Amino acid sequence: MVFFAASLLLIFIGLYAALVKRNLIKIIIGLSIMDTGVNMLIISLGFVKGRTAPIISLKDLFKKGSLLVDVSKVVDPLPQALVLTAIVIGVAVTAMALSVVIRMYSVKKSIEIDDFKELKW
Amino acid sequence: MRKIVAIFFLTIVGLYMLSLFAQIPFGKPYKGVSEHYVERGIVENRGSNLVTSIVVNYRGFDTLGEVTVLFLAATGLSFLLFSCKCLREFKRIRSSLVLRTATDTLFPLILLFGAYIFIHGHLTPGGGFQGGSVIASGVMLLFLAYRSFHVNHKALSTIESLAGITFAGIGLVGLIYAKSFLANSVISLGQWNKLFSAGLIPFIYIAVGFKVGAELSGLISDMISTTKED
Amino acid sequence: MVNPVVIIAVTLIAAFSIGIFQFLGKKFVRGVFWLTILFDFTAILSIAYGFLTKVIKAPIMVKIGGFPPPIGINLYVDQLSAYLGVVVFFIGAMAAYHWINRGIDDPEPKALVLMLLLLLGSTGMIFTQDFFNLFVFIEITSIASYGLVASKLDGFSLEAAFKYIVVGSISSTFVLLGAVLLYKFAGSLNMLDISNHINKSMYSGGMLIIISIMFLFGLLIELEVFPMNGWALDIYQGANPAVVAILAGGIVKGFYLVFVRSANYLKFPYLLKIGIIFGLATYLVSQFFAWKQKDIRRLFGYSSVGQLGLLILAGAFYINGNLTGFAKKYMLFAIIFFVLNHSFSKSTLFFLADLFGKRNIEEWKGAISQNKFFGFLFSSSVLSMAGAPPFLGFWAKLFFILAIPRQYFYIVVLVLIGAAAEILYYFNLYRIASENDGEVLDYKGSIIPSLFNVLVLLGLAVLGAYKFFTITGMEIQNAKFLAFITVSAIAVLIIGISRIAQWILALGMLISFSYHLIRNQNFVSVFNIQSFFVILVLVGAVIFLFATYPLSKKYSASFYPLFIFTVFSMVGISVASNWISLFIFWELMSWSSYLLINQGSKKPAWIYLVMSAIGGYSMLAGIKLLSTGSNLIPVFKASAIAAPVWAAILIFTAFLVKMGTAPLHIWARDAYGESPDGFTPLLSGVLSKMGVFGAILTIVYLIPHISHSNIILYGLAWFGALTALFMALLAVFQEDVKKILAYSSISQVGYILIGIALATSLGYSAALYHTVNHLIFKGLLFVAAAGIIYRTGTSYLPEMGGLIRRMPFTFLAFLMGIITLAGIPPLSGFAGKWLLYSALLEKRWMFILLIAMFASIVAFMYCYKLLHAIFLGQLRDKYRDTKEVPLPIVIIELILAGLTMAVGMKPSLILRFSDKAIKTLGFSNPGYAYEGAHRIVSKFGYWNAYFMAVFAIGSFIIALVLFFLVKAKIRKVGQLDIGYAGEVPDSPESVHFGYDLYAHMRRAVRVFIYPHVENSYRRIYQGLMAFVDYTRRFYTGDLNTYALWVIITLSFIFYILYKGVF
Amino acid sequence: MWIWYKVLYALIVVIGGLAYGLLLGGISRKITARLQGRRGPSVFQNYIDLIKLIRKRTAISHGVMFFLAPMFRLLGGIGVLLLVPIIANNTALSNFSFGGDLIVVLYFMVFGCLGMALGAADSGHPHSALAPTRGLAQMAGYELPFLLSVIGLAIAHNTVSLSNLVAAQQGGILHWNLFQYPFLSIAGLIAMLGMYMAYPFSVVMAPQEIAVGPPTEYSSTFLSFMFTGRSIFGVGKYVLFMDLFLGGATNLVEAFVKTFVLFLFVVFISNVFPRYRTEQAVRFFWTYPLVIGLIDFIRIFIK
Repeated sequence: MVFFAASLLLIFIGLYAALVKRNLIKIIIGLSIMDTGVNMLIISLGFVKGRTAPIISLKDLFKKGSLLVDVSKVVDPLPQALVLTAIVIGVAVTAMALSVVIRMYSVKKSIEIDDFKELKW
Repeated sequence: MRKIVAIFFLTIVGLYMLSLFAQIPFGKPYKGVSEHYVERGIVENRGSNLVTSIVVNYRGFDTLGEVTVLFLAATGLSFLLFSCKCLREFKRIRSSLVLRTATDTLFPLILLFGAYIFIHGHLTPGGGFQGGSVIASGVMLLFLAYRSFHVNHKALSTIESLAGITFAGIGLVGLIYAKSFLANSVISLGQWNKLFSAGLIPFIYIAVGFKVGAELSGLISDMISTTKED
Repeated sequence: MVNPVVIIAVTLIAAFSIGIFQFLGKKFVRGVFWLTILFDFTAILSIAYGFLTKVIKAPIMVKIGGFPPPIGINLYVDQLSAYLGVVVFFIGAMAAYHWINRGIDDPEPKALVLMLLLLLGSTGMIFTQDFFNLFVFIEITSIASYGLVASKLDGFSLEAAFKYIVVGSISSTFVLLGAVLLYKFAGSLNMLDISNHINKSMYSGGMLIIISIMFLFGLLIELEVFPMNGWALDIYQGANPAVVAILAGGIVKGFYLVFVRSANYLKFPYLLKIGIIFGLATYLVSQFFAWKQKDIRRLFGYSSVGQLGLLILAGAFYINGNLTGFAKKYMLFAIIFFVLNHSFSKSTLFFLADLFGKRNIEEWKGAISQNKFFGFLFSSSVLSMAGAPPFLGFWAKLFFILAIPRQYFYIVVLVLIGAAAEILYYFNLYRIASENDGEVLDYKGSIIPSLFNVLVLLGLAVLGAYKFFTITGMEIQNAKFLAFITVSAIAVLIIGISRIAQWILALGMLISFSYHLIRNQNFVSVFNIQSFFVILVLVGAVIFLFATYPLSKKYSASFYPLFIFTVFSMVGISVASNWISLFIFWELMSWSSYLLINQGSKKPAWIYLVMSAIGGYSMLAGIKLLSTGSNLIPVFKASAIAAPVWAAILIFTAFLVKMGTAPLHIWARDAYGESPDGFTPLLSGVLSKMGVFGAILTIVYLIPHISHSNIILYGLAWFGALTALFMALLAVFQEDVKKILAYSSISQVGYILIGIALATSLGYSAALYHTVNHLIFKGLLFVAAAGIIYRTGTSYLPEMGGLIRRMPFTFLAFLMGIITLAGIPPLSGFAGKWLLYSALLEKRWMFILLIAMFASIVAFMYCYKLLHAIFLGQLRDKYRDTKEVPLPIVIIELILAGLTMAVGMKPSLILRFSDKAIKTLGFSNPGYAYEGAHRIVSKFGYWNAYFMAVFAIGSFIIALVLFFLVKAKIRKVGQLDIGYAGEVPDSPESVHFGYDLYAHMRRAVRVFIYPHVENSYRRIYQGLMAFVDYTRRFYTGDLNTYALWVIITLSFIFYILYKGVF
Repeated sequence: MWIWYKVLYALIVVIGGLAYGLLLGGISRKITARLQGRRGPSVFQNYIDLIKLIRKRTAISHGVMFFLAPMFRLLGGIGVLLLVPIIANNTALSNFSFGGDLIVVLYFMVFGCLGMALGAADSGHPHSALAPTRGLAQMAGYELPFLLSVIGLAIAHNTVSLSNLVAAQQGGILHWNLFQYPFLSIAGLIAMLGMYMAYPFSVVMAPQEIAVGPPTEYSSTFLSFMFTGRSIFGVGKYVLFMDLFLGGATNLVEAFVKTFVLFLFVVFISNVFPRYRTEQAVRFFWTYPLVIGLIDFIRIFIK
């Protein structure tokens, strides 16, 4: 439960940064924190107490006499797989955001939001 | 003022989400498709790493998308930062001797480790993405150590493309021979816990490893090249 | 048929391979790009074609990796996704072409890769049936969009891109969380599997609802929903138009499909609520915020956002609105049509905006008047966007309105208000663009993509009409007639090189159409009110078309096609068999006449259009009130329907607008006064009579069924009377010949309205008689005015004078017209007045009678003014060599003047037709009787037209004879030879006194002629504008604020949908 | 055949009307002169003038409309006189009232004015529009109370036929509309003052006094026609008002007396009031007579 709460807290810290911070880089950092929070949340959703990682390198995880794995011994692998994808996507977004900020800096020599309020109304 | 408003509404949203997570049991057994993945994962794939089985096989289409996303990021970055000297008022600083020496020593090992990780993606924790990232971290080390270090963009690009084509091509092979895109059973699945097992998964992961390595290196290179070299 | 996954795979391989091909050169990259696009388009088209021809009967299900659905990912391609895929790739190809043509941003290979992956992402998004996979494709789409939006690398586009990235990240976070939590909830990621796992009762628990809200909320952000759509508008404004075209035209539609489909799979029970709140808010807010927008791209952006809001609303109703049978089908078609219409027209508009280059709409002056072909493309897209018939947008809106259940009438009203607001700002832009200030402006780049889009739009218009008529099951004659109209207009348009050929063809068409109609036994034997108006329209059209011949040289090639369009749509109105077909032809008439007026003067045309839109849409709303659950297309003679009072009032509004009844008259003066001279007679003589026709229909078919009908009728009569009086009074103080006639027209139509409102047989007699008679004399006056303006080059009265010497025939005809207008016996004008007054006496509506009679006294003032200022007094020097007006006009004038004399002598020439028509309205007699051959008797009085004519002419002759007997050797002298204190002014300066003739009267009636109504309209408009200008500052441009609104919206949605926390 | 008799009678009526009208004009001039302490012209001065004008030789024409205007004027006068029954239901003196009812008469009254206005304007005189526009404006003024009383009476008696209106007033002096509907009658009679362009509503005639009005350019025969038309028109209007308010006439003597009373009413009023400006006149007509008339009007409306 505390994992949930902690990850949620991360998410909201990230969101807070996006909502309040005036520096573009800080907003990106906020988004990254948010991503991390989400990823942690996903992982903790897949956790089952007292079970092992979903890597079947030991025979005793199998049901007897077959290659069928005993479900009650392994945590949920799917969230982990999903997180893998989510992480990569987060990286990609961060990279795009950073490159845009680099360009923005070259245009205005500033990375403050107040200098980027031309599009409005 | 903005802070108060933000905190107020974030609290409201947070309370709702907390009320949701209060209803989700933590650490309790799961049900649904994962049972299938766990129970029949080895039977259907022979790969020890069930996460890899899911990532590359059951949900291989996601991974293709994921690769695409990374490719997209690399392309987008180089598109946006093309011949951009946006950060030329920032100079790369000269690195210390310790760093350079360490880099010289570590770089081959890092490469090797990265390759190890993606080659054994179906057996041990890790896989193409992780291995690729490790390789890219080695490249980053080079950038940090040597101010005038350049990567060969043509080569990176070619690797990237070929690896990507390989992945998608493998998918098409599956479509042709097993009537299903990204089907794994085109070649023999091999034996559990062996390097040459899990059908096409290692091949895909090798391709992914190359691709991710090349792309992340390209990302780093593109960003660093916006600064002044000397 | 191609396996859909191949499309994705091939696109991916192509995108990857560009990484290698870029070393071989630009040509290779482009080759790969275009081949891929071509392949994808063909493949997806083949799938769509398969669905269309029913070769593919069930949705295509593609397993990926060989695993059955809940285990593996699968694609699910149904009809809608296939169609949407076609649209996305088509628009994508056009956008890419446009981008390359306009100079694609460097490095080109990367840009093309981004473009390809954008299309790939959206295709995957609409094909996949897995929630997490959906997230991945959404991310592909988004990241590609980030890059493309920033592509211009200037301050605007970067700012927009960064805003998009931040808001997009928040959005994708919620989508991701939602997807994963759905997995946690249902143990699966497959949409169908989850759907099977969910039932609606689960929403009473707290879990599913919050999860669903999170997931759908993420998509709602991408759908640019108010109040969290500031970033979207910034993209529309800041990004490269080519990119915006594909985003607005294709990608967003993908998000929309995904949203609706997800909500459907999730069985989300509050979709309707969400759709109504956010869809409507988005729609209305953006339609109004656009009013004040000066940047053309942001203007289009507001429009796009608004359309999306409408789509969300429609989608919510489709999924969750408990629509039954036909309504559901209508709604589906509404959605499809909306999507197609918006995609093609909006992308065209963005292309064109880019080609022309100017951002500020004020700088668009002359954009379409200078460049004909550009103008054609622009007009088509704008018309389609604003929902003008017969374009697709019109059918979409119609389907939508018909499908909304009646208990949601307020939605109908709000949507129609939004539609009117949309017309207002779109055609404000169109007005500016069609203005012609002589400066030659050119566009840069290729219009091929726009051309393709517009061709598709035109094709879709045909499809839309076809589908509408087949699905609603309306009589096929309507569709055939619509097709006939269009083909005729196009035929006239095609020979646009020569005006004379156009004239001949148009005239030939009208005459042969009339001939065939008269030859038709059905038409002749069943002579009813509709036939009456058909004949009226055709006769008027032929006469007035004939008179346009000398004027035609200065008109553009679209004049005659639009003329034909207007005329035939009026015929369509007259033969309409139900309210919806009446509405369709009504809108056709409004729009085509708008375009005609716009060829004269822009601003009045705009006001005309806005008023027409308000009228037309209120009619649609009224029609909606008439429909019942099972009967969506209300017919005229529905005896059992309990028509609410509001239905009648709303429907009436449309007709009153066209009739120019006060206080809805503000368009009329300038629209009449400044429309092309060749069109004004039709506008006044025939088009305003369509309002009369509609009013008669309403009173005959609706009023008997409603409560308080007497009050409504009496109120209408008051409106008519006050219109008649005040418009006559206003006419007195005009200084422009056409504007006087304009006010006079409205005033006369006010009389007709009184006659209709009486709802007695004598009242109808008066109304119908006056309808025809007004056609004759007002047509005569306008035609003559056209001729005079043609010769003198001015319509300003004080500039004229003494023209009786140069144009004797015109004067004679004009005098006849004026006498008829004034209602002085023995010409035809008096009969209408007499019938009307008798009817009023009969009904004992004394006050209305008083006002009506008094109005005709007031009319004498402007009648005299017209004659005096144009023809009498001293001839101006510059008109010494002016010739008589051209022969065709003289012919028409004399024919019409002859008609007034003939009818004045024998009113039965008209009355025999109106008698027949009135009998079909359910009256046994026309309300008057003949005593002897010519004496007409009503309950109150009598009158012998024939005797009066003979008496007047006889006395006149006697007086003349007497005069000659008494004799006089008449010496003809020059006009300046006057007894002005014995002096003869010999300066060539004429001293014609034609300005402000009624200054004294003005002092007496100042308070009545002060433009109260116009000023209040203006004040309302300006007030709204100021309000809009203030409220649109809501979009502060501040990224933090935008993000904050996202969170506020989320908490709002939580708050209204889930009561578990607070 | 009867129509030819009618025509014959009509000719007699027109000539009689002309004679009577000229006489009234003379009397009017005489009364005015006497009130102003002058001797004034002979009562028969108008006859003399008319004969003089007809006998004058030269005539100048400025154009077609200039030429036709006097015909219009004469026609308008004759028309009104002939459409109003002098003695209702009398074969000879009901004139052509079978041709149309009150509404017809009201509209035909404009015919002459229009002709006059057009002819004047065609003369080319710079200020020719002055009098017609003033006249039309004032017409808009007085027609409102006049129409009020006409409509009120028509509704009250359920007819717009003049003969029937007269018939409805038979049976004693108290049956006259003047006493049945006094307020309507007052409104109508005030309107009549305007219609005769008598003081205080004579602003229309004012331009003639300063030689810019319509008749200024006319002379000789033209002027004689206008003169004739105006006289006949005046008589026609007196007869109309007699029929409307004073119960019509059953014999010629009664008709003479009643019209003469109306005439005296106009003359006396006009000699004691100063002149209104146009807008003042219009405003006056739209206030006092209208409000007064509305009392009866509403009474009839409610009934």
